[in-house]
Amino acid sequence: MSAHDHAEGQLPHQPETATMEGRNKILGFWIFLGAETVLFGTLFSAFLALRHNVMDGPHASELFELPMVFAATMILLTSSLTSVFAVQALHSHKKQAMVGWLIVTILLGLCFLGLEIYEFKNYVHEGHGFTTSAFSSSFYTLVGFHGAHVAFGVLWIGLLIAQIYKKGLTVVTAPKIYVSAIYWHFIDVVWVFIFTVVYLMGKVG
Amino acid sequence: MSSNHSATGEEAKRHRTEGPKKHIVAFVMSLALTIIAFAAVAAGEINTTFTYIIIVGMAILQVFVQMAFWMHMKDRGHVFPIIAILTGVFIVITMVIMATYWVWW
Amino acid sequence: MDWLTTVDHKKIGILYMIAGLFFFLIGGLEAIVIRVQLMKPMNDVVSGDTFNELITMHGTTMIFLAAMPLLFALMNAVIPLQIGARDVAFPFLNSLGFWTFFFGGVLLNLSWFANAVPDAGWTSYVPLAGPTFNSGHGVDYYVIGLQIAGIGTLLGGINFMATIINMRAPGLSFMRLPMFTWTIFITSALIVFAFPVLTVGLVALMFDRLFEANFFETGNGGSSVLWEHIFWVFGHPEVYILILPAFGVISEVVSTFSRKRLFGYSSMVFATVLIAFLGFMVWAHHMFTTGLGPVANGLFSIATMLIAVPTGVKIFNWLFTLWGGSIRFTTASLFAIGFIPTFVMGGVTGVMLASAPADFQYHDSYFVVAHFHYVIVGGLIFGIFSGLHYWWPKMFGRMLNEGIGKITFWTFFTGFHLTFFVQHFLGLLGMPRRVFTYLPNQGFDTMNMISTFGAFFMGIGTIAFLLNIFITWSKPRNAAADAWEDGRSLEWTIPSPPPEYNFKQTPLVRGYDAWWKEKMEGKTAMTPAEPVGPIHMPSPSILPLYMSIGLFIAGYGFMYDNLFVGGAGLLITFSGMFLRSVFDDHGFHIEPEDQDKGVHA
Amino acid sequence: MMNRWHAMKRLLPLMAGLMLILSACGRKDLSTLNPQGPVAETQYNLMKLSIGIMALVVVVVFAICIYVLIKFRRRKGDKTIPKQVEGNHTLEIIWTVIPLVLLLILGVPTIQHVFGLAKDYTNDKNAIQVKVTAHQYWWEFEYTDYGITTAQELIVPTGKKVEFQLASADVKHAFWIPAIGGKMDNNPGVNNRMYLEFPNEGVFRGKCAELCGPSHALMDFKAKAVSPASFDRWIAAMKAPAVMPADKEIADTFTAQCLSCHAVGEKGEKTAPNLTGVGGRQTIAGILYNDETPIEDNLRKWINNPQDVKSGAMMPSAADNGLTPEQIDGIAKYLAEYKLNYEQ
Ligand code: HEA
Ligand code: HEA
Ligand SMILES: [Cu+2]
Repeated sequence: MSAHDHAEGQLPHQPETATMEGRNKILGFWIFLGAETVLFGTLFSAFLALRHNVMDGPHASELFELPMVFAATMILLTSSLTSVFAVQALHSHKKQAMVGWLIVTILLGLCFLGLEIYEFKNYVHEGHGFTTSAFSSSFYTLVGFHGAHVAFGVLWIGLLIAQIYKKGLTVVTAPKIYVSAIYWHFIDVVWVFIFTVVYLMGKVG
Repeated sequence: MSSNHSATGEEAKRHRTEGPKKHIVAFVMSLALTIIAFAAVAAGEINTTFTYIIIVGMAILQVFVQMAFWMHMKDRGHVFPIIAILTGVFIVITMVIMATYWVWW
Repeated sequence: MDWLTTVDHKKIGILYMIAGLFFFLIGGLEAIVIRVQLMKPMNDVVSGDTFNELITMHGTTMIFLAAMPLLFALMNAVIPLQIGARDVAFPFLNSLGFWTFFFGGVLLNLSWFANAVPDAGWTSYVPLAGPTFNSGHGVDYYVIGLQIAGIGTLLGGINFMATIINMRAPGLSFMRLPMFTWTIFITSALIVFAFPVLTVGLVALMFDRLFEANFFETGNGGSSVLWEHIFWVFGHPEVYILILPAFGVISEVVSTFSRKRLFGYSSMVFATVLIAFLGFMVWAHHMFTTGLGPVANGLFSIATMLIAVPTGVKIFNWLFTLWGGSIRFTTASLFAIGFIPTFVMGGVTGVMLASAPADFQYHDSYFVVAHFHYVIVGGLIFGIFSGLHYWWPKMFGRMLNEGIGKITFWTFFTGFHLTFFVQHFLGLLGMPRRVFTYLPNQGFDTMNMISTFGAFFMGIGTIAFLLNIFITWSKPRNAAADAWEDGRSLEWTIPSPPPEYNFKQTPLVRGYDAWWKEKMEGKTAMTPAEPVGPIHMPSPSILPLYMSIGLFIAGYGFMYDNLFVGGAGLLITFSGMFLRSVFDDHGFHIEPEDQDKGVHA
Repeated sequence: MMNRWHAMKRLLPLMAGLMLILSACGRKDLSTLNPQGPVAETQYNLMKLSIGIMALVVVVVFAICIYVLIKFRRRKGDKTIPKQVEGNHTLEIIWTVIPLVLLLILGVPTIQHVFGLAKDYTNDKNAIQVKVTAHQYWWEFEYTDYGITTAQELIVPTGKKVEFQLASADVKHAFWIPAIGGKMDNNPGVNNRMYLEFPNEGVFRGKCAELCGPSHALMDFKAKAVSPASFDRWIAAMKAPAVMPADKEIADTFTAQCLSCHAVGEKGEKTAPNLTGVGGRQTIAGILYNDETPIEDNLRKWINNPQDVKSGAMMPSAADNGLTPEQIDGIAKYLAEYKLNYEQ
């Protein structure tokens, strides 16, 4: 396993699956995403069960500001596209381009987080605090879990960028990049449902 | 497990030259689906059940698009990922039914 | 020190076993106290509060900290060997999984010393477990302890799924996998898909308790029924997580000791998958009296009953494996053979419970207690005992003493039936479960006495098992590779205990029952699938222990509202993750000339 | 083979006999095996059917098991290798289809009774409507059509459907009268409902069947079925003005200390059990039997320190209430004599 000595040109064209470790990592990660599906599914179920119980707080249809959420959705979608570009760069062994796309991805992720925090602040202001009602608790838990995933993704990809600089693109680092990209898409997919189930359906009533 | 990483040179070439085109198409499709859903709600005139169907339908379509293209699930060697996700989805569906029907009966 | 840093699946298996047995003794001791309290009417050995703490800790400890780790012990000790692998897919995660489970369990049990013990039953129904009616720290221990232990379990599940998919020896296709490996594969899948549900439930309960959220606070729009759903969506698959590996053990043991191929292998595989699948659609049979209405009750009744069919397929396949065989009665096979009728008795009472209108009578009575101890103790614990006796030589290189083993079996077996058979009738005569005492003259007295008496017998059986371990420990390590002589799968082709790298050369598998097939063709070893060469091994690491201690500290911090300590704990864990990510593990190689050194050490 | 079946034939009646003996025992007012009403009867029939099916399954499995173990044990030194059988399709079909048929036999009545027992009599004029509110360790019964409330002892007329609304004032409980019918949960937040019928007069034991705290084991109640005429008299007696202690001082103490939570007749509050006619009940606090110990002793014991009887009970002790021994005696005597005369 002398991965470090590989010149970039000698990397196999899909370096992420070149080693047993790499293949294990990707498979294991997919299984983990299966578990995450159920995790978010449960949070969604809890939210669906409780979403009409607003007590004294505002109702979803009064609360949500769709345009801002729509903007956040667009940002996250775009970041998913940039992360897929990073993987393409990985496959053609263009280290610089890959790092570039990854940086764009985490910047977009940060924008998304910023918007979300701003949004939460507004809601709290309007009397929709974490402890207001069952609706509010389940709302913040679901959306907050997603936000925490985004934040974790940003940190993780950031760390990977640093590793790429230090260690180069190798059969050890490639699976990590690939897996983080899948993670990022997964978060995006979850958001599609949050946007639909929490915000759009909330607005409809 | 036979792994297909030892692809022929030809395949490798095809892969390497594969441009960003299909991903941009997927992106545009995702955008369109989001906007349709958004518009259905913003319009606010359609009846509620119908709106629900539209927006949930758009979300499901979009997930297919993203999983297939961006998460490479349409590529070879993704049998177990597909099983993993589908099993998860199956359980989620039972739970959502539970949450919508049986928590408040 | 070696043991704290090991990433070797065989050693981790042993760690799981020691921890699991330890918690089994604790849970068993709690059971004994429960039984002593219930020995006679209006007894006052313990108070109502203490009793509720005892049953909660007994149920929780037994299920999460004894039964599951003992299964993980078998899985770790055996699966890589059965599939001809040098290790699991993620050795590091394997070790992390063990340590998180262990510290979660320790945290839960420290509640006894903090004098704040969870007391709302192992099901922790709200609002009894919620902040309004349970303001002490007791349930916090439950929530946080299980959360941490649950991470370990989930990691284990992912690891074994990936291992079985990716690490099989050449030629070992899915339909050639030994039955135990199959059941572990399906069990791991159940873990992967069921544990996240528990995670969310526990998070929600934790938020309610620590941060004043309102998931289950009925006064603020929360729903107590939601908790029941979440708990049982997890909880029912959990019982199959427990029993499927036992099914696997029984399949191996029955087949080995009757010298016969497992009858109906492919239908066994199919039945396993079907049980797991149906297992996700029956959870509401624990909630027939919650008031979900006749439609839900009817649906869930029928779905539940259907599970009897694939399970029956298994039972009859075992019986017909024995049929026409040449059955040898070792301790392992006695436990396996004792399992079959006992589990059937537990299974059929399950089907009785599945009939919703009748369950209105059975529910929360001792009938249910009898049902689940029949399937859990008579099923799962028998299976674990069977597996431990069977694979003991493989794990430790020594045989357990058969004489003491038989004493273990007969005392445990009789004690078991004495304890739990009468409980069916207690339930039918109107005795609710989870009662710390009962009034005299209700017709409960004699049967409770018998039940308590039986529990002591089980205690003696357990002690006999421990004695067996201690007595044989001083014996030389001389078990043969194929210790029972009739071994059928790959683990019996390598020395007992196996060398660090398991297989010097990865074996080539040419059919189902790989080793048996070679033996029948007169071979004395497997055909290798690769030349002798240097073997790559992962390096040991202290990080799993370090990260788990971090979670442990964090748990304590959050529980006692000390965000500083909580944050520090999380920081420890994250720093461990950081180090793991940044410093690549290049492992080391064992060169061919060193491969025979230290074997059988 | 033949004589094994003989052995089986001898075993079967033995087992049946065992069942009979066991089902014969059990208290008439408590056991589910001794049903005293149509609901429990239905459930009992279903139980019998399922026990029959299960006994059949168990017997078959045991028989094969015993046969195999005797016939196919390994003799000493036996080195032969048995034939390695892969499977057998006919057999596999048999043990898939037969269980399915057995389940069908159980499944049909199950579905039938699931819907049958869920019948709603809320709007039935002839049914008695009772709202059952479970509290930590005691039961409140409110007769919504009559505007009266009692506690711990449910009084119902024979021959009528009784429709229960099940509610909880705190945690989850479950309402269960084994001899009359199965249980149903009292969920906080949402109400459940179920109906029962009491064809025979008598007092039946009721239990809480859901863990509700340290004294869950002691949360018993009684269901007393009386003739319709007696029931009407009981309703009238409950509506009559409260009987207060004759002694003025005791009456004042009782009003000040007890009626701040309890009620008698039209007086008092609803946060603790209604005491109207408490002297006529079978038990104090649901578990102190007045036919075993004199009722006054039971009352004194309870008033003195409820925690000794039911730990976690909400009622303050006599010391906390500032009651002197004389006052306790006076109140106990008054309550012991407070009977409603409705059974003739
Ligand atoms: C290892 C654990 C385990 C296993 C394997 C099972 C197996 C089954 N369980 Fe059990 N169960 C528990 C553990 C387990 N259970 C626990 C812990 C609880 C209580 C939790 C609590 O409240 O604390 C519980 C409670 C429980 C209830 C809720 C009772 C109540 O609270 O009111 C029900 C109801 O349907 C039920 C049903 C079943 C059924 C139908 C099976 C089936 O899988 C059984 C299938 C097997 C057979 C049927 C035998 C073999 C088959 C044949 C020989 C074929 C022919 C048979 C027929 C035609 C019948 N179980
Ligand atoms: C894997 C699961 C498992 C196992 C193995 C057991 C094993 C046993 N259980 Fe358990 N039980 C549960 C899971 C399990 N149980 C669950 C989930 C509940 C429900 C809890 C709830 O209601 O919330 C329950 C409830 C429960 C009750 C009902 C309590 C109630 O409702 O009030 C009873 C009562 O008899 C009981 C008894 C026993 C007994 C006698 C054993 C015996 O088999 C134990 C045998 C083992 C021993 C006897 C060990 C002896 C060890 C020694 C003697 C060594 C001495 C000690 C040291 C040196 C430290 N259990
Ligand atoms: Cu279940």
